[in-house]
Amino acid sequence: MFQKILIANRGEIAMRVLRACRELGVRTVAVHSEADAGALHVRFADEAVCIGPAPSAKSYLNVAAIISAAEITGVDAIHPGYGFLSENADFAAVVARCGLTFIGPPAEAMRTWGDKLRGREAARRHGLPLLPGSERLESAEHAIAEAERIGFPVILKARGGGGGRGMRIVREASEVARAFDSATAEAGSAFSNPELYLERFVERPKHIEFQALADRHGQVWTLGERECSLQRRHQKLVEEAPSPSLSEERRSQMGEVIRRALRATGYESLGTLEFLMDERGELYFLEMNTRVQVEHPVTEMTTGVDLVVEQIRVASGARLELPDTRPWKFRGHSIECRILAEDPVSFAPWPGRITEYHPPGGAGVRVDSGVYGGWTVPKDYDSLLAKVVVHAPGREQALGRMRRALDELIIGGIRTNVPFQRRLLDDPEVCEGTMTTRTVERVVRELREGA
Amino acid sequence: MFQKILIANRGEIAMRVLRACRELGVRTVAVHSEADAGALHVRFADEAVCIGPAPSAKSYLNVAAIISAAEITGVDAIHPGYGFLSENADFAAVVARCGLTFIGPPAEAMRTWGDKLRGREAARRHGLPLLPGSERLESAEHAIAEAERIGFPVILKARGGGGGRGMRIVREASEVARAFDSATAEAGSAFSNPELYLERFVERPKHIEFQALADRHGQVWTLGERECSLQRRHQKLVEEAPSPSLSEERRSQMGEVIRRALRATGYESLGTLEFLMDERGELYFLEMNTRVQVEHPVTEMTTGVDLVVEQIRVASGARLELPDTRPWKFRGHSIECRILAEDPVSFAPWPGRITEYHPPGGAGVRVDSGVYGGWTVPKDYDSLLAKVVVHAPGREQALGRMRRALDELIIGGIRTNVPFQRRLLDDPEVCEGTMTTRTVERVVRELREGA
Amino acid sequence: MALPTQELEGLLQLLREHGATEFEYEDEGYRLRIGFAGAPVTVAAASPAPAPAAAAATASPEPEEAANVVWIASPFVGTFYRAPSPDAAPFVEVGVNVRKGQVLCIVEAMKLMNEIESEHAGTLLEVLVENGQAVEYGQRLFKLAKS
Amino acid sequence: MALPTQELEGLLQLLREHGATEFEYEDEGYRLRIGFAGAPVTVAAASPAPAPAAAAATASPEPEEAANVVWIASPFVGTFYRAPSPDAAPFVEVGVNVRKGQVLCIVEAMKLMNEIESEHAGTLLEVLVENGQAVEYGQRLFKLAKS
Repeated sequence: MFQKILIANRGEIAMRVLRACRELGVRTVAVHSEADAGALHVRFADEAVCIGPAPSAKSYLNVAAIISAAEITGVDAIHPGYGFLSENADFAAVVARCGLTFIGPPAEAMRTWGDKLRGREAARRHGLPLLPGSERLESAEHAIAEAERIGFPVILKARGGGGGRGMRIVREASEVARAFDSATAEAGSAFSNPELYLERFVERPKHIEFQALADRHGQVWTLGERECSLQRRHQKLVEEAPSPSLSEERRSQMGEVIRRALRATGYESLGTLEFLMDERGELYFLEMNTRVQVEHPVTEMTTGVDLVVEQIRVASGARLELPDTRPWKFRGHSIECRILAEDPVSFAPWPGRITEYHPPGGAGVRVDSGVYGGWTVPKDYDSLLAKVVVHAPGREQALGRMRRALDELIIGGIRTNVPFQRRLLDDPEVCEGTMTTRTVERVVRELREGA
Repeated sequence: MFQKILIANRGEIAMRVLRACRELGVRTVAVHSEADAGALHVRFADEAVCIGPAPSAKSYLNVAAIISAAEITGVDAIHPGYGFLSENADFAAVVARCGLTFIGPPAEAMRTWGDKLRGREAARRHGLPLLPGSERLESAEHAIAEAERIGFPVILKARGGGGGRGMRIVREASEVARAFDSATAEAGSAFSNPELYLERFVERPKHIEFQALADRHGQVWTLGERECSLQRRHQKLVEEAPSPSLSEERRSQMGEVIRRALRATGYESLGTLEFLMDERGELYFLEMNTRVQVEHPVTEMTTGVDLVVEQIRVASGARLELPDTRPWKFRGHSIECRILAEDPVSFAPWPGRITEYHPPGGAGVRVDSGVYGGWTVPKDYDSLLAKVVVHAPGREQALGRMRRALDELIIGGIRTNVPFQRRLLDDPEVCEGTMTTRTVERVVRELREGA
Repeated sequence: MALPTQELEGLLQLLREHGATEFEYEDEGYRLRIGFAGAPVTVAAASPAPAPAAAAATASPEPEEAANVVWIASPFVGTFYRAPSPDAAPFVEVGVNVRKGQVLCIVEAMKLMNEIESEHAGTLLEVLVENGQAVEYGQRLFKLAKS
Repeated sequence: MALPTQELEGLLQLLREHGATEFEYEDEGYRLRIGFAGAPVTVAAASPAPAPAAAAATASPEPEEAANVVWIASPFVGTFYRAPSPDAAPFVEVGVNVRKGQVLCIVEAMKLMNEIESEHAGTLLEVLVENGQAVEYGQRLFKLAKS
């Protein structure tokens, strides 16, 4: 096991990693920007090093400063958390070249699975289901032919990038030509690459992701799925495990396919495979995240496995302790709500001084937070303050527990999205488990219209 | 299910019951003394009624005031928590006569099992093991004969009362006569009843208790045991489940005996059967508590059952949802530390204003607390501020998790026993699981001697 | 700018004579604040001020009241009645003089009608609770001007 | 700007005579605040002050310093060296005058020796870090009297 780990992150995930280290008996080094000098992870770490000014590019994304901090403190491993440098294969390579362990997959595995196109190619090769789609579209006529083969609606996408640019949803053949032309132009100017492809478009998808964990001895665990359909602008708000829309049979079948694919590519560390679920319950692979996810606690609560502790253990070369052929024993239902510093109506970020902080407690409630009363939330980073996670025997009890937990949570001095989260928990789609990635959008519209 | 429940208690257990009610969709009425006007349970309850001045006798033990509060708020049930009126059969009877439900066993069951002597008699009748002991001792000669039959050491006890008075530990026959005479005199003056009996004396016992839960349809669950050997002056400090000293076989065998006994006596609601374990691992029934225990969370964390929710459900007439013949599925290991407002060296109570309060969080940590930053702990009640409870796959991980949780806990402005608890967690007997009810006494001695 | 040095002198002297520890004054954009040694600059700790309890809290002291004002509080939890029976006249009305020991109302608790007597002689200034309303321990029922 | 130095003198004297610990004055956009020693008006927010972080924190400003005192801080995380090589003499010693742009030390980061130049001309008052010591971003290395 490592002697000392540098945590190259901030906020609640830095605290999360720090706790895992403490429990493993590993010493910790926090790094922080000037804006985070008083942050919780800095206060609880064994050592702390200021690595730069407030902007992330000069601190939490500053590879040279982080490596220097690792050198002067004499750590033997770096945990990247999520975001920042966590999916940067070059960073992982630098860490390895410096003789330190990057707590994550090898750089090569990050390049394979972390890259959207290469990841999809690997998925296809290893039998993971993909959305029906085309190769590169040669012309508008080609696009019509492919769309008719796949079936409408379809979505045109730019090969060179994402973020909605170069994307067009097309519902019938007569619309294809115009969409093809405008998307080609947009992709060309946005990514210097006008190439397009198309895929089946799912109107009301669910977001389902599977948690995997692999050691370097060829063992792979799959720890069930999470449903993260409640998103606003691709930002997840509420996550749960298990998904109310997945059968036990489907879960174990997908687990087997995933374990086979990861073993075949020699994957190691934590990995999350994201899928889109269509209205008929079919799953299609989207992409893989090669680091710990924000929403990992719902898997921890239903499996009893400490994912960050295991991630650190496998990075140190340890073996997973159960055979990967054993189906996991799940227990109960878990839900996570992300508590953000933002206006609950306009969703504008709302940094500032937290005058009061009183987290919920009691049975089945876990809080992962990076804040405390008296601390000022900096304006420089994302707005995640805390995650409230509940566990209960069933989904309905878990929803009830989350409602009472949010009612207990007190964060004074700034605005938070708690009222919005509380509203989501009462939405009929959420209560019935039929929510999709379109649900939040509808709820926001209803609120604005005063419904 | 009830519509509205009055919680006739304060502090963390009032919050515990309040949370269960919230999750069941039941409205809550807090009662409080003048000293508790700003207490957490008062702030979170749907309604609150001041029932008297600070002294418990005039508020939390004031039956008339509590019944009046129930009447003016229109509740249909009263939850007594622990302590105060929770084991007062007369109170339970008054509640019933007023047409309200007492959330606990029927008064008659409280009288049977709650009374030390009648409880032992019931236990004997229903096959629960008791410490070998005598009937009433007629004379010093009779005492010697009985002691030799049972085997030394033995303990002489007064039939009329407890609290250490009239008790004598005797290790050989030559000491019996003198001990008999002095204990007889002491018992006579303390309890106006000089009668003595004797029992085998266990030098280094463990305290083991079994959690039971029965509905009024004749079903009885046993939910495993808790070990509560770490006590200071009969005050439990640390509790855990399962006990490191009990085999699975013994657990299920005891469970069966207990279920049979409780079914035979028509018991209903939560109940805890306390046992003494001798050096050879034999268990002897001591007494039964007919209410929720402070340490119930460790059972909740290892079984996934919400004991207070189930207690309320069975009080409303609902059936337990699993057959009582099914052996319980336990998971992992859970430990609870009681956080007290007291000096960690002298153990003097330390009420006062809490200037800062930051509870631990993260994976596998539960906090049940009745305090918040800025609140003044009144001097009028017991010193329990909060319970930190952890859950982990195994005992060693649970100990590690508790250490890091206590290192994270911040309670400023008053003194707490956290440093003492932290010291206990490093004690070799505690780490090995061989602690007895004498362990804390030794640790205190070592600390005083600067060991 | 003109520092109010001269005006200050008199003010400072006055404040010290009266043992003031703090002084604040504001008037149309003008603001003055003075602190003296020993002034306890108490600062409210960050404390949860959660969902306010629904029930009426015990009335807080009103420091501005005249010295001879007293309150009669409920000695127990129960239901407040102004009259001995639904049809009867109230025991007392605002404005009357009450004797020490005079019955002011009834608080019903556990089916018992408890007559509440005045602890003071004086003039009844206000009845603070509606007939038939539930009252908690220590809740103020009447306001009296002690005579 | 014109500091009301003269008027202030009288005010200060007055306030001191009267043992004031704090003075605030505001008038049409003009604002004045004076605090006196021994009046710790610190307002600690209720914040967790847990296990103190082991590493050196960035030095906090010292309000009492003369106006011409400046600090040279480390522009990155690394190891501080006073001399170009182990055997060489230090770049600078306390008491010398340094030019703007003169090399004061080396901070080694990622195997690179980075020469740190003075941002000001002045007299070196103090070297705040030991040779070979690890430094974090923004950590003060030298204290200078600007000339």
